[in-house]
Amino acid sequence: MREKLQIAGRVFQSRLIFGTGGFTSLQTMADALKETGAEMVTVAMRRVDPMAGGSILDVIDAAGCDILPNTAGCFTAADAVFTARMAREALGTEWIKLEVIGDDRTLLPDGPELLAAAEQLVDDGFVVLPYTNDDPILARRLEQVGCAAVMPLGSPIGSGAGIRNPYNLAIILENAEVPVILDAGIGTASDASIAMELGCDAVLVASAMSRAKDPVRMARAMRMAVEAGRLAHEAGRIPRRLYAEASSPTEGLAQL
Amino acid sequence: MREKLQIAGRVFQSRLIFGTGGFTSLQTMADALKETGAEMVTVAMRRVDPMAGGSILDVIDAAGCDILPNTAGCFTAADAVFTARMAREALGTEWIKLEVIGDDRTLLPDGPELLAAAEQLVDDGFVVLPYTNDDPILARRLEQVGCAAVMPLGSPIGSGAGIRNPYNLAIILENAEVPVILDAGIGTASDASIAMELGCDAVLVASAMSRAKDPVRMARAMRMAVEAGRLAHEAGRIPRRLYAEASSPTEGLAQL
Amino acid sequence: MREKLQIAGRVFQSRLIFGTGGFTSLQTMADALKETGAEMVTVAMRRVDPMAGGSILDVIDAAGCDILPNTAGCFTAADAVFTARMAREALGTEWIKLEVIGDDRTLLPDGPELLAAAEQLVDDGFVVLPYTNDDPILARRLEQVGCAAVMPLGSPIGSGAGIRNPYNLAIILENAEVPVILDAGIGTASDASIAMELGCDAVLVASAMSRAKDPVRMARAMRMAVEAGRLAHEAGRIPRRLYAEASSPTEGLAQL
Amino acid sequence: MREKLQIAGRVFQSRLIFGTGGFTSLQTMADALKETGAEMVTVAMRRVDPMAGGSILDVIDAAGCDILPNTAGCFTAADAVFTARMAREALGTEWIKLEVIGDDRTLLPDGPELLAAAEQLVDDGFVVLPYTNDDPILARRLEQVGCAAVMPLGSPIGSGAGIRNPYNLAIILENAEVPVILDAGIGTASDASIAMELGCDAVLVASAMSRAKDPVRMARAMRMAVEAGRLAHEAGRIPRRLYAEASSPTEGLAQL
Amino acid sequence: MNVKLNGEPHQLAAGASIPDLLAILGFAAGRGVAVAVNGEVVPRSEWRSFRVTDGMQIEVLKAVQGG
Amino acid sequence: MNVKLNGEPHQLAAGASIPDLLAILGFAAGRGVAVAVNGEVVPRSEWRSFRVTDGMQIEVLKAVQGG
Amino acid sequence: MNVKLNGEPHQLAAGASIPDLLAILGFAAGRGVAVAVNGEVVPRSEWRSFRVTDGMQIEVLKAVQGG
Amino acid sequence: MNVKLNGEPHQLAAGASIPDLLAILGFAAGRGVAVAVNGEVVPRSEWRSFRVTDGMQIEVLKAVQGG
Repeated sequence: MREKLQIAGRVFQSRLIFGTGGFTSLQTMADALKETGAEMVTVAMRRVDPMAGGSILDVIDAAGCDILPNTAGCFTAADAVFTARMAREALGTEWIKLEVIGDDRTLLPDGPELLAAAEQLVDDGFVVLPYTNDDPILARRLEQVGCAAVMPLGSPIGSGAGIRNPYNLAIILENAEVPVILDAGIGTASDASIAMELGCDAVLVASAMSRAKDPVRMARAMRMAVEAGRLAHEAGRIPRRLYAEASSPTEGLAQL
Repeated sequence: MREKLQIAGRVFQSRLIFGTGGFTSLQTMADALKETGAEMVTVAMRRVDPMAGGSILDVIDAAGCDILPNTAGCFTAADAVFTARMAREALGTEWIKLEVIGDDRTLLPDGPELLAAAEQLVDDGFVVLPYTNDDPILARRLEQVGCAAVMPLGSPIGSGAGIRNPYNLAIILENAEVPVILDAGIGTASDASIAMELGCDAVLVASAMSRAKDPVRMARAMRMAVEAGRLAHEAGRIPRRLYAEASSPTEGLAQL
Repeated sequence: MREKLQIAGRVFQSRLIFGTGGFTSLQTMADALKETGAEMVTVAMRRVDPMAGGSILDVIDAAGCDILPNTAGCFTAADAVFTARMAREALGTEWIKLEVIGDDRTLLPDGPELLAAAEQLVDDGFVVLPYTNDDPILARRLEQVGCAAVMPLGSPIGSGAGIRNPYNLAIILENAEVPVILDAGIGTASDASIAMELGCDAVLVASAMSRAKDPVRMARAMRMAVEAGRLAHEAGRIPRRLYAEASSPTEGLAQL
Repeated sequence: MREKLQIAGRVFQSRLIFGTGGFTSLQTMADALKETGAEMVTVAMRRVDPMAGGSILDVIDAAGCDILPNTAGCFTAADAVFTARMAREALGTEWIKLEVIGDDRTLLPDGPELLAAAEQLVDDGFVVLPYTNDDPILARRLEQVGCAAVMPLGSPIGSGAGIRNPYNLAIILENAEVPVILDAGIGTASDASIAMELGCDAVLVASAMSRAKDPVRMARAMRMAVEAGRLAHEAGRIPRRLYAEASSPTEGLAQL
Repeated sequence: MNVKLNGEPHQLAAGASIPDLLAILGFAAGRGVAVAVNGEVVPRSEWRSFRVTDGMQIEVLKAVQGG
Repeated sequence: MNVKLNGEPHQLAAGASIPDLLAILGFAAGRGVAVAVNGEVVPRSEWRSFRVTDGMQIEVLKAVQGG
Repeated sequence: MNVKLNGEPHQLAAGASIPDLLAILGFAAGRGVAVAVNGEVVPRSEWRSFRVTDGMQIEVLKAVQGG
Repeated sequence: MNVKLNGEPHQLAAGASIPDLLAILGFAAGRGVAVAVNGEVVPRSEWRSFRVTDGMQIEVLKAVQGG
């Protein structure tokens, strides 16, 4: 029996969380979503636009996925808390992917603001999944204030740079008692496998699919990469060596 | 329509070549082989041992796979040519995975001996797949003497160190006109994905499966990792950036 | 004319700041200090111990160096502020290397506590040099509250793991308007060179010298490595290429 | 007493060998040479050009350096042997830096041709220093045929990509009984330090200096980097750890 | 009376309710949207009874692609 | 009277001053040390006039290798 | 007569054939094996007719796990 | 007679010696150069005595920046 992903008591078959940013059409997004087999989809909150056609909610409902609103674009704890409350009212879920960023160019989390927002939202009854730095101390403090998971980055959002500091991630993984979900930085399939091999409980993927030349094909790659990485983690890899380790018998060689 | 792997005119559905070294039982090997979906299996040649029970050939036949004999354990061109001829006689195939190594500790190829053996075997009508260094010049010379593919290493056999010099591999891939099969060094699933993402046509995996704590589970991981890496290669990954690239709309933010 | 290091209006000839932790004797420390040519030396504050022989202050005075007290061992802003005030009273300097760590095993900075302490100490008239994470957002916030420099880590204190995330460091360097001093993680000479080549204004070295087999020799290596790295940074390195760039004339070759 | 570099019985104070390619003027080259403190300078052989002004020999003589002719530009053993003999006749030295490359784009060594040329030149009484791949087997075979040193590359000539496969270099260093000189690939000071820290006996530097924005300053950086790396190698670095190692006393902390 | 609706000035008849505002935005149904007045969320249950008054800052948000 | 000096209990005669405490620690001169009472730094200028009273928590710190 | 069979000395009756050797090794069928005499492969088609003579070095190889 | 000198055709008077060739190239002194005729090095000691004949391929090399 393989262990399943559990967040705040909810069980997931899939360890891939689907990010919706960057898809050029809802149809492409829907096709990609189908390929990933994801069960949870994150969305941003913005002002209603009378011009905007189509509803992302219909797509997510049709796919039978849970919705995970996020606070993308918020720079302060106050903005993030307000946005989370609006999302709860609009979408009828206490779950929130909490993002509080420090600037527009790096989109990196602002630790102190993030921690303050997490604390308020937990008190307010939210199931908080914070997008955080690869900072083991911040990750633990987020866990201590009651976050349901921690979502450290591999590298900046959309950078496609993979996991720049696997050591920090390893330290977070060694010490976390809530699920660790790699968020941001995945650029291609092997990045997702590496995250899972390191022991992450899940990964969130958006730009790597939505901005790939063929988003639907990359979505399929991601589903397999997450599964491959998880299986490899469970299977127990061989150690790394400087020298070789013969895979052929050293006995029974012919003599000329 | 996705392009298939073709070596010497033979078409393969699977891009994973199965190495048999290191499995603790034929049953485990058979189960792992089934999981990988491999269509070609490599075997070594050794003196018959009246005591040895079970036949690896039965397992490979039962799995409906092609057999690819190798010259593992040979240190000179002469040994390798002799072993290849014995394999052809014993197994009725012209295909040979050519290995000529330089020492027991690194099991690294001996370039000059390898090139000499390849030349003789091609003249002798063999379909030669040489296990070679990650040396772009040697790879081209092997191609020039008529090898059907080149099999550069990622790192020493059984080291599980992955692809230590992806730059050399990239140069080989840019210039090769025969299939490039990564041989040796794969330690876990993501290593196989990375090889495929770089553009390799296939990978050979042995120790990473046979010596894993759970060989059958790792075999399944490898099948998915190879497929994920190939799909990602076809799908066209996003570029790597130092900074972020927003995945959320920068318009329509609420004002508090 | 080469630009000199300036912190809070004070000019330094040397770009190496000397950490005193881990030396097995004051004599070895004094010899190492001499080799580095450092002009600033950091010290911790602890309860006076009637048994302890020798005074580190005498060694630093004899070497003609400035003293930079630190708050090593503090886990809260309150502890750090108290320790900084005690240091100012004991040593008669407003300069403080601010450390507020999150736990004993990683010794990584606690961002929110660090920021709170920095703010109080700046208000209290201190020249604050905070030991911080490789977090570009936290670095900017520390600069905004008036820190005289930022001291991002390369990797955990004493880990000798070098600069684990040069990308974050590059982002900090691109955006900082105060000196950036690499603190923690240097394991050997090349780590110090790399930090300077990336554009750091200075490096702090302690364990890499004090725990080396030959601390005095390593101290000399560090002095040269910092200077070499700085010179290379000023000299403007060649770009990295995948392929070669001939260094020999391609004309005038002999014809056999 | 520090051990000195010895090649074929000749003792060198400096562990930097000076490559002359790419300098835009003999004067700049002369100034850079002075900064490096190098004692051996390598030159290529080309057809005399009546138009060419100035003599590189005068510069090298004036600097009191030994001359090390090379066979840059040769693609076959025959070309290289001919060029070596011409160099011996022209310059009156048996020393030859042997280069036999496989193509113009990578300038990577052609192993089999290189080995053949080395064998002939050793028989012909030359002191052979072969520019080779980072291939431990080829390095050993070159040593076995009597080369006075081996000169593995870090990465392609002029690529400035540093040491792409430090593992292969480590294996070469563990097994070599002749001096190992890193040749090709150095891009900046830290690359030279890393080579020396790994245990190389010397490094050859050309393009990293000659093509730097400020060649003379980079030359000075290289001298210090080589010395820093060597000192660090001798001093015995601390081990790399995942976690921290406190450099401050954990006793005697104040209690608030 | 004048209000700011998602940053844009609008003239409304006195006594307008939240559904009236949503109609303006073409979201009469109001599925999947949330409304805040002067920074405070107005629960869906109060939409009909809530009376918009002069000078109010109203935000109407919905889920979109992002994150 | 009883005080805690760097975490250790000490008995002192009434009216003891900071220099008296430093003497106990063998730091009469007090060069390079700082003193805090109940978490507040006592400036060197007040050492002579300051009177230690029963139950005080006193910390005396100095510079050591570290960091 | 005496031969070396896979490195081991064996005594054989005169006129032994390859199948006789294989029988010794318990591989009468000889499926998936190859035979070399003094470094030269003996094609399966010649196994019956081939006569082993005194002092021959015989190698009999088969496929095993490896590589 | 006609020779190829460093790849260029040259007309020479019969009986020309190596120094004559070097003069053509402006290297009368010939310091730091080596000469090969038809792929064979001509030792400096034989330069004066060596006679160039029709059709010879002559290479004259010197040290330059490179490598």
